[in-house]
Amino acid sequence: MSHAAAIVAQGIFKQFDGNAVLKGVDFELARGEIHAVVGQNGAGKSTLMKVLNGTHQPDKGSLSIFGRAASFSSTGEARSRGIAMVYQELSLVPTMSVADNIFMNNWIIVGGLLDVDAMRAATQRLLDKVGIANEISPDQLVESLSMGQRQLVEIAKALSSNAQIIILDEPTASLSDQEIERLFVAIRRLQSEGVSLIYITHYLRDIFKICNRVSVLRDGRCVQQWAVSETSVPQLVASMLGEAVSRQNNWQRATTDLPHSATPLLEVENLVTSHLDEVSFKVYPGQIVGLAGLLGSGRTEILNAIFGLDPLDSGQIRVNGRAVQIQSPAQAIAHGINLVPEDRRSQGLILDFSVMDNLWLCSLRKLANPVFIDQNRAAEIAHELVKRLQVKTTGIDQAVRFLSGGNQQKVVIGKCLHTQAKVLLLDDPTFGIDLAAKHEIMHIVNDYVQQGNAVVFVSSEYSEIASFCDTTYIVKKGRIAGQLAATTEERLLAAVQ
Amino acid sequence: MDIAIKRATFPFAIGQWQRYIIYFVFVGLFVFFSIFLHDKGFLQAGNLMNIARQTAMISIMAVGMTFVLSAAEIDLSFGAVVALSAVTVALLLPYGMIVAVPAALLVGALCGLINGLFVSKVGIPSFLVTLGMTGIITGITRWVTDLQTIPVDNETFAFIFGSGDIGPISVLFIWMMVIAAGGHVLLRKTSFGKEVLASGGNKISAMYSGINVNRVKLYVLVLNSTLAALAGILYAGRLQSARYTLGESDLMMVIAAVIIGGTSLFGGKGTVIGALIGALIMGMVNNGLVLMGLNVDQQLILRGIIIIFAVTMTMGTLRKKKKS
Amino acid sequence: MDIAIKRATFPFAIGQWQRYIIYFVFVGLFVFFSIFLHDKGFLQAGNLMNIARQTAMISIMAVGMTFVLSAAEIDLSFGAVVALSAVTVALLLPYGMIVAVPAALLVGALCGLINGLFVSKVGIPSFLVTLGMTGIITGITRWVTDLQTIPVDNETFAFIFGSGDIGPISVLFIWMMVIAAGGHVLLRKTSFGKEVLASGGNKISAMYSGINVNRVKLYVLVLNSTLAALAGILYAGRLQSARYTLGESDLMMVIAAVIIGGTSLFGGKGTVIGALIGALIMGMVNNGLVLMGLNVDQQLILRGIIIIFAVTMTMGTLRKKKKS
Amino acid sequence: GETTGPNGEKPTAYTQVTLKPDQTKALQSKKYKAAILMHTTSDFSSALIKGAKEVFAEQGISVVAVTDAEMDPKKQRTDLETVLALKPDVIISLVIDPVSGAAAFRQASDKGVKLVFISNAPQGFKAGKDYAGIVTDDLYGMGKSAAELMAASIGGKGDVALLYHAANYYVTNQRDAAVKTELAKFPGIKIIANKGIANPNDGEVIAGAILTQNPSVKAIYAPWDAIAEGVTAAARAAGRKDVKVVTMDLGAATALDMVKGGNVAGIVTDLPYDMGKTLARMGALALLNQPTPPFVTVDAIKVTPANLDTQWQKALSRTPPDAIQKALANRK
Ligand SMILES: Nc1ncnc2c1ncn2[C@@H]1O[C@H](COP(=O)(O)OP(=O)(O)OP(=O)(O)O)[C@@H](O)[C@H]1O
Ligand SMILES: Nc1ncnc2c1ncn2[C@@H]1O[C@H](COP(=O)(O)OP(=O)(O)OP(=O)(O)O)[C@@H](O)[C@H]1O
Ligand SMILES: [Mg+2]
Ligand SMILES: [Mg+2]
Repeated sequence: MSHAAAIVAQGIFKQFDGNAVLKGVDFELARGEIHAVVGQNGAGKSTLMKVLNGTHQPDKGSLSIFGRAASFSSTGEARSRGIAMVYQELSLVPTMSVADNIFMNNWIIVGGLLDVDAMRAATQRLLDKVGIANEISPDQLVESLSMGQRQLVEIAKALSSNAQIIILDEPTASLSDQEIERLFVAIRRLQSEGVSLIYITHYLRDIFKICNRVSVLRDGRCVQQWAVSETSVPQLVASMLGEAVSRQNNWQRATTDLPHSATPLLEVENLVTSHLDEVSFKVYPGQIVGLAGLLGSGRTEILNAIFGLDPLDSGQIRVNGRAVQIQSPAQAIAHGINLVPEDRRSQGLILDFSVMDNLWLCSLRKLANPVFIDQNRAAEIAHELVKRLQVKTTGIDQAVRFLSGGNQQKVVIGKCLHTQAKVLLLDDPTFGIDLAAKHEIMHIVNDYVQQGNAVVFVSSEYSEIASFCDTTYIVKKGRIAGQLAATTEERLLAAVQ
Repeated sequence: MDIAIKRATFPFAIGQWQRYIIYFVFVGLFVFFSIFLHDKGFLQAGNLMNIARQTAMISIMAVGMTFVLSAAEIDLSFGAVVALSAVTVALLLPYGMIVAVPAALLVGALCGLINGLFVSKVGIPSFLVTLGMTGIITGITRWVTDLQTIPVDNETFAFIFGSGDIGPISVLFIWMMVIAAGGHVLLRKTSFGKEVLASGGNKISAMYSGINVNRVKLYVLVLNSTLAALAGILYAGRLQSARYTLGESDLMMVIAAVIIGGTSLFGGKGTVIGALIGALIMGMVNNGLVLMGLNVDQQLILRGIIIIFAVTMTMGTLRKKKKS
Repeated sequence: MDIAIKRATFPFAIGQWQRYIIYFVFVGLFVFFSIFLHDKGFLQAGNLMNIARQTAMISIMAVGMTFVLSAAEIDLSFGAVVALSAVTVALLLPYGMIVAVPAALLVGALCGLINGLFVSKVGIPSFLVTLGMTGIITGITRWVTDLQTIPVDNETFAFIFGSGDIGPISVLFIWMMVIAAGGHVLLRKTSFGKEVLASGGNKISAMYSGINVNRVKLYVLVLNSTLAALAGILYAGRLQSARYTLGESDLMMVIAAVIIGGTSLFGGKGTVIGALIGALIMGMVNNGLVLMGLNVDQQLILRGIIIIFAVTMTMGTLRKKKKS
Repeated sequence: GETTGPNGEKPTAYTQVTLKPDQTKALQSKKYKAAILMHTTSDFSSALIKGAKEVFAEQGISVVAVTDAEMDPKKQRTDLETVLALKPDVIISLVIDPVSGAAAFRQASDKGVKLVFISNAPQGFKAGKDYAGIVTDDLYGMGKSAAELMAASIGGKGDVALLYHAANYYVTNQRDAAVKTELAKFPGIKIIANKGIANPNDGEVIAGAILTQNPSVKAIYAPWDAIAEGVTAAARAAGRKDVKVVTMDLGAATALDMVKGGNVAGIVTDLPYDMGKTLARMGALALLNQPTPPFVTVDAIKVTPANLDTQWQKALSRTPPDAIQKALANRK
C-alpha cells in the first residue's frame, strides 16, 4: 500500500454560529507516529479532532486518510475508515454495562444475536490491558465507576475497535502516574503494531516520554510543529501562549507552618461508609491537605462522605471544633464546606445553563435580595470570575455545554470559589486545565488559604500534590494508609503503591 | 433530549429562535384565521374575548405545568384536582366565599402535597404517583357529589371568578394575565425559579450545588395542584356549576400548550410566556375550526395538521438555520 | 431522573432490585386477591384466562412502548393507530385475510413512519408529533367508518386473531407471549436493542459511538405503531367488529404498565418482561376490583391506592436498601 | 314516528310490568344473583341502579357486581367476562355497541343467563329467546317533547340551533334525530345551525361560535345537561339573556337556571328510577320463566318550573337540591 500520511488535513475552518473556532488548520499525522497536540484551553484541539473523526463537519478545508480524500458526515463513517477516538468528555452511556459500552456499535454478533459471553471475555482482556481487570467487572454499570475507571474504560473502548488511527483527547486527565505508565505501555504496543496516534494532553512532560512529534494549536491555528527531540517544555508553553513564559512552570508553594494552638477548621474522625473505613484527619486554618492514592482508592468517597453525599455508618465530623451533622450538600454548604466535584459535566455543571447561571448556582439565595435575583450584581461578579480564571467564552450568557473541557472546569472552580466557604474540598480541580490557568488557580487557592481558610486537595498528579500541599494523607482501599509532611513526587509514588 | 443534540452542534440559537418563532407562529396563525374567517366573525371583539375566556383556565394550568416539566417531573392528576376543587367550592359556597375559596385552594394544595411527598420522600416516579392520585381524587369527587352537578348560586362569586366582565374585559382574562405574569417572574427572576430549572436540568449538579432538589420537586407539585384548584374555582364561577367531569379533557391540551411554548419534557428548559402563547394557539385553533363550520372529523384532522405544521415551522426554521 | 441520583451513590442495586421486586409485588397482589376473592371465582381457570385475554393487547402495546420510552421518546398516537388498523382489517376482510391483515399492519407502520420522520428529520418533540397524529388518525378513522361499527364475519380470522382457544389457552395469550418473548430478545440480545438503550441513555455518547440516533428513533416509532396495529387486529378478532373508539382508553394503561415494569420515562432503562408484568398487574387489579363487587368510585379509589402502594413497595424497598 | 323495538315491536307501558306477591315469594327462596353492566356512570345511571337494586332486594336477589364500561365496548366485553365468573343468574345492561355486543352477550345467553337490556339489544338477538326484553325511555318522545318545548319558548317562530352528539351512541342519536324531525314540523322555525359535539366539555366553545355567527338564534338544543351548562355559559358571556336553551336529563345547574328564569327554558327527562325498577321486575319475571313484554317504554316528561319539584322526585326518587327548592320558594 502507498506510504501516504495517515491523516492530512488542510485549511480546516470551523465556526459555531459566528464564533470561529478553527481558522485554517493544517495538520498532518504520519503513519505509525505518535503525534502530540497541545494548546491552551479553548485553542480548538478537541474541535479539530472532532472534525477529523466526523463528529463535526468542517466549513472549509480538505481531509485525506491514508491518501484517500475523505469527508465524514458521521463518526460512524470515520470509524469505518479506521479512526477511533477517546473523547475528552468520554462517550460512555452510564446506564449501560462496561462490556456494552466497550463494544458499543462494534458488537460481536453471532447469528443475528449478540455474543454476550464473547464480549464479556474480550472486555475482561481489555480491562486487563489497561490494568483495572481486578477492580471492575464487565457487567458493572458505568455509572458505578470512579472517574479514573471510566477514563480507562473509554480508552479500552478505543483499543477494542482495532482502528488504524486512534485519537486520544486528554486520556490521562484523571489518571495518576501508575495508570499513565500502564497506558504508555499499551500505546507503545499499538505503535509497534503500526497504529498512528494523536495524543492531546496538558501534561507537557508526558509528551517527551512517548510522542514523536508535537503540534501547537493557538487560537484556532496550528502555529508550530516540532520533533519532540527539538523542543522543550518552556518552548512549548511559550508558543502555546504566544508570549515568553512569564511564570516558571512548576511552582513550589511555601508550606505554611501551622499555629499549634489553633483548632482544626475541619476534623474527621473514624468515618465509616459503604466505601470507607475508619478515615480520620485534621485540616487547620491556612492549610492545604492532600489526599493521594491510586484510582479507585476512595479519595472521592472521602470527600463525598464529608460533603453529605454518602450516608455515614459511623464517625464524626467537626467544623471549627463543633461536631456537625451533615446529611446533604445543602447542610455542608451551610456549615461552610464546599466541593469541586471530579466530574464537571455530570456533577459540577448544568450544561444548558449559561456561564453566569452556573457560576451562581451555589449562592442563588444570597443573590436574591430578598426575593428577586440581582441580575446586575450577578453579571458583575460573573464577568470578574471569567476574567480572573481566563475562561474562554463568547460571553457570560453562553451555555457551558459549548465551552471547551478546560473552560468548563474553570467555571466549576469559579462557582465554588466565590461562595463564603471556609473549607474547600477540591477533587482533581485542575483536571483538564492548561498550565498557565493551572498556576493561576494555584495562586487563587493559595490566597484563599492565606485568609485563614482550609483546603482538602485531591489530585491525580503527584507532582502537583507534592509542590502544593502542607501535608498529605495516603489513601488505599478506602482507608488512610499513612501521612507525609511536605514531600516529593517520588516519595508519594512509592507511598501509594 | 432532541434539543440537546441540536444545541451540541448549535448553541444558544435554539433558546433564542424558539422564544422568537413561537410568537411568529402565533401571529401567523392569527393572520391566517383573520383572513380565512374574516366574514365568519373571527375578528369580532366578542369572539376574541371568547378565545381569551376559553383559554384562561388552560393557560393558568399551563403556568403550573411549566414549573413541573421544568423540574423534569410530570403531573397527570391536575385534571382531577380541577374537578375536586370546583366541587368543593360549589359545595361550600353556602357558607360564604371566604370559606369556600380558600378551602378549595387548600384541597388542591393538599393533593399536590401528597403527590410531592411520594415523589420526594419515597422516590416514586411522578408519573405513577399522579396517575394513582388521579384515580383516588376522581373517585372521591364522584363519591362526594354522587355524580350530580352542584349548582353555584352566588352572584358575587360568579362575577369575580369567571362570569364577570370589567368593561369589555372578562375577569378570566385578568386572572390569566395576573397568573402568567406572576409565574413568569417566579420562574425567571427568583432563586426558586432557577432552582426549579437547575433541578430539572441536572439533578445531580443541582444537589452538589446545595439545592434541596427533593424540596423543589415537592414545591412545584404543590404549586401546580394549587393552580389547578384555582382553575377549578374559575370553571365553577364560569359555568355557575361544578361536576365531576371538569378538567377531565384538559390534560393533553395543557401539556401540549406548555411544550409548544418551548418547555422541554425532560426538564431544565421552561418558559411561562411560551406556555401562555401555546395555550392561546390551541384556543385560537379550536375556535377557528369551529367557526369554519367543520364537522368533528375534519376538526380533529385539521387541528392535528396545524399543531404539527406550527411546530415544524418552529423547529424547521431552526434546522435551516443550522444547515446554513 | 430520581433513579439517576440514587444510582449515582449506589451502583447496580436498582437494576437488580427493581427487576426482582416487580415480580414480588405481582405475586403479592396475586396472593392477596386469591385469598380475598377465593369465594368469588378469582382463581377459576376461566377467570385467570380472562385476565390474560384482557391483558393481551395492553401487553403487546406495552412491548412497543418499552422501546419508545427506552429511546427517550413518547408515542401518544398508538391508541388511534389501534382503531385505524382494526377498522382497516375489518373493512378489507371481504377481500381475504391475506390482504386485510398485512394491509392493516402496513397502515400502522406507515403512521409510525410519519411520526418517525417528523421526529428524526425535522426534530419535533415526539410528544407533539404524535399528539397531532392522534387527531389526524382518529379523524380519518371516524370519517372512513362514518362512526359505524364494522362487523367481522370471518370465522378463521376471528379464531386466529383473538376469539379462538387452543385447548384451555386463548390464542391471545399465545400472541402476547410470542410478542413479549420477541421483544425481550430484541431489546436484550440484539445490537438494535442496545442501540435503543444507548440512544435513550445518553444521546450524545451514542452519537459519538457512531450510532445513528435518529434512525434508531425512527425505528422504535415504526415498531411501536406496527405493534399497535397488531393489537388493533386482535381487538377486531376478539370483538368480531371494529369501531373508531378502540384503543382510545389504552394510552395511560399502557404507559403505566411499562413504567411500573421498571422502564424509565427518561430513557436508557427498559425491560420488556417488566412491562409484561406491569400489564398483568393492571389487568389483575381491574379484574379483582370488579369481582369484589365495588362500585365505580370505590374501584377508582382502590385502583389508585394499589398502584401507588405497589410502586411504593418497589421503590420503598430500594430506599431502605440504600439507607442500610 | 314513535319509538318501536328493534324488530318493530309495539311498546308496552312500563306500568304494565308488575310482580305478584307469590312470584316474589317464589324468588326469595332461590337466592338468585344479579349483575348490572352500565355503559357509563352518571346521575341517570345511579338513579336507575338505585331503582333496580331496590326491586332486586325485595325479591331476595343479590346484586353481585355493578360495572362502568366508560363508553368503551371492549371494556364492556371485559366487564361482562369478569362478571360471568361470579355466575350471575340475571344481567341488566345498556349495550354500548350492538355489533360488538352481539359476540359478547352471546357468551352470557349461552350460559343461560337472563338478559334485560336498556334501550337497545345486541344485533341479531331475539326477544324471548336470547333476552327477556328491552326497557327504554321513549327516545323519540323525548326528542319530540324537546322540540315542542323549544317551539313554545320562542312562540313558535324564529331561528334555532341544534347541537348533536357526534358519536355512535344509540340513545343520544335517536333523541337528537327526533328533535330535528319534529322541529321541521314547525313552519315558523328555521334550523340555521346544526353542529356535532364529541366532547361534552366543548359546549361553550361551540355555542359561543354559533352565537357569534348567527346572532339571530333564539333557542339552542343541547343533547344533555352537561353540554347545556356550557351552552348557557356561552349565552351569558355573549350577554344573550334572551337565548333559550332546551336540553335532556335533570341536572341541578340547568334546573336552577331554569327556575331562576335564566336561559334554560325547558328540560326533558325520562324516568331512570322507574326504568331501574322495571328492568329488575323484567329480570325477576324472566327468572321465573314468565313471559315478559319484549319492548317496554317509560314516558318522556317535559319539566318546567311548575312541575319541577314533583318530577324531580319521580325521576330520580330524591328531593331537588336545596338551592333549587329555595329558588322555587322565591318564585311563589
Ligand atoms: N458545539 C460548540 N458550539 C459552540 N462553540 C463551541 C462548540 N464546541 C467548541 N466550541 C468552542 O470552540 C472553542 C474550542 O473548543 P475546544 O474544545 O476545541 O478547545 P480545546 O482546545 O479542546 O480546549 P481544552 O483544552 O479545554 O479541551 C471553545 O472556545 C469553545 O467554546
Ligand atoms: N457511585 C458508585 N457506586 C458504586 N461504587 C462506586 C461509586 N463511586 C465509586 N465507587 C467505587 O468506590 C471506589 C472508590 O471510588 P472513588 O471515586 O473514591 O475513587 P478515587 O480515589 O476518587 O479514584 P479516581 O481517581 O478514579 O476518582 C472505586 O472502586 C469505585 O468503583
Ligand atoms: Mg478539549
Ligand atoms: Mg475520584
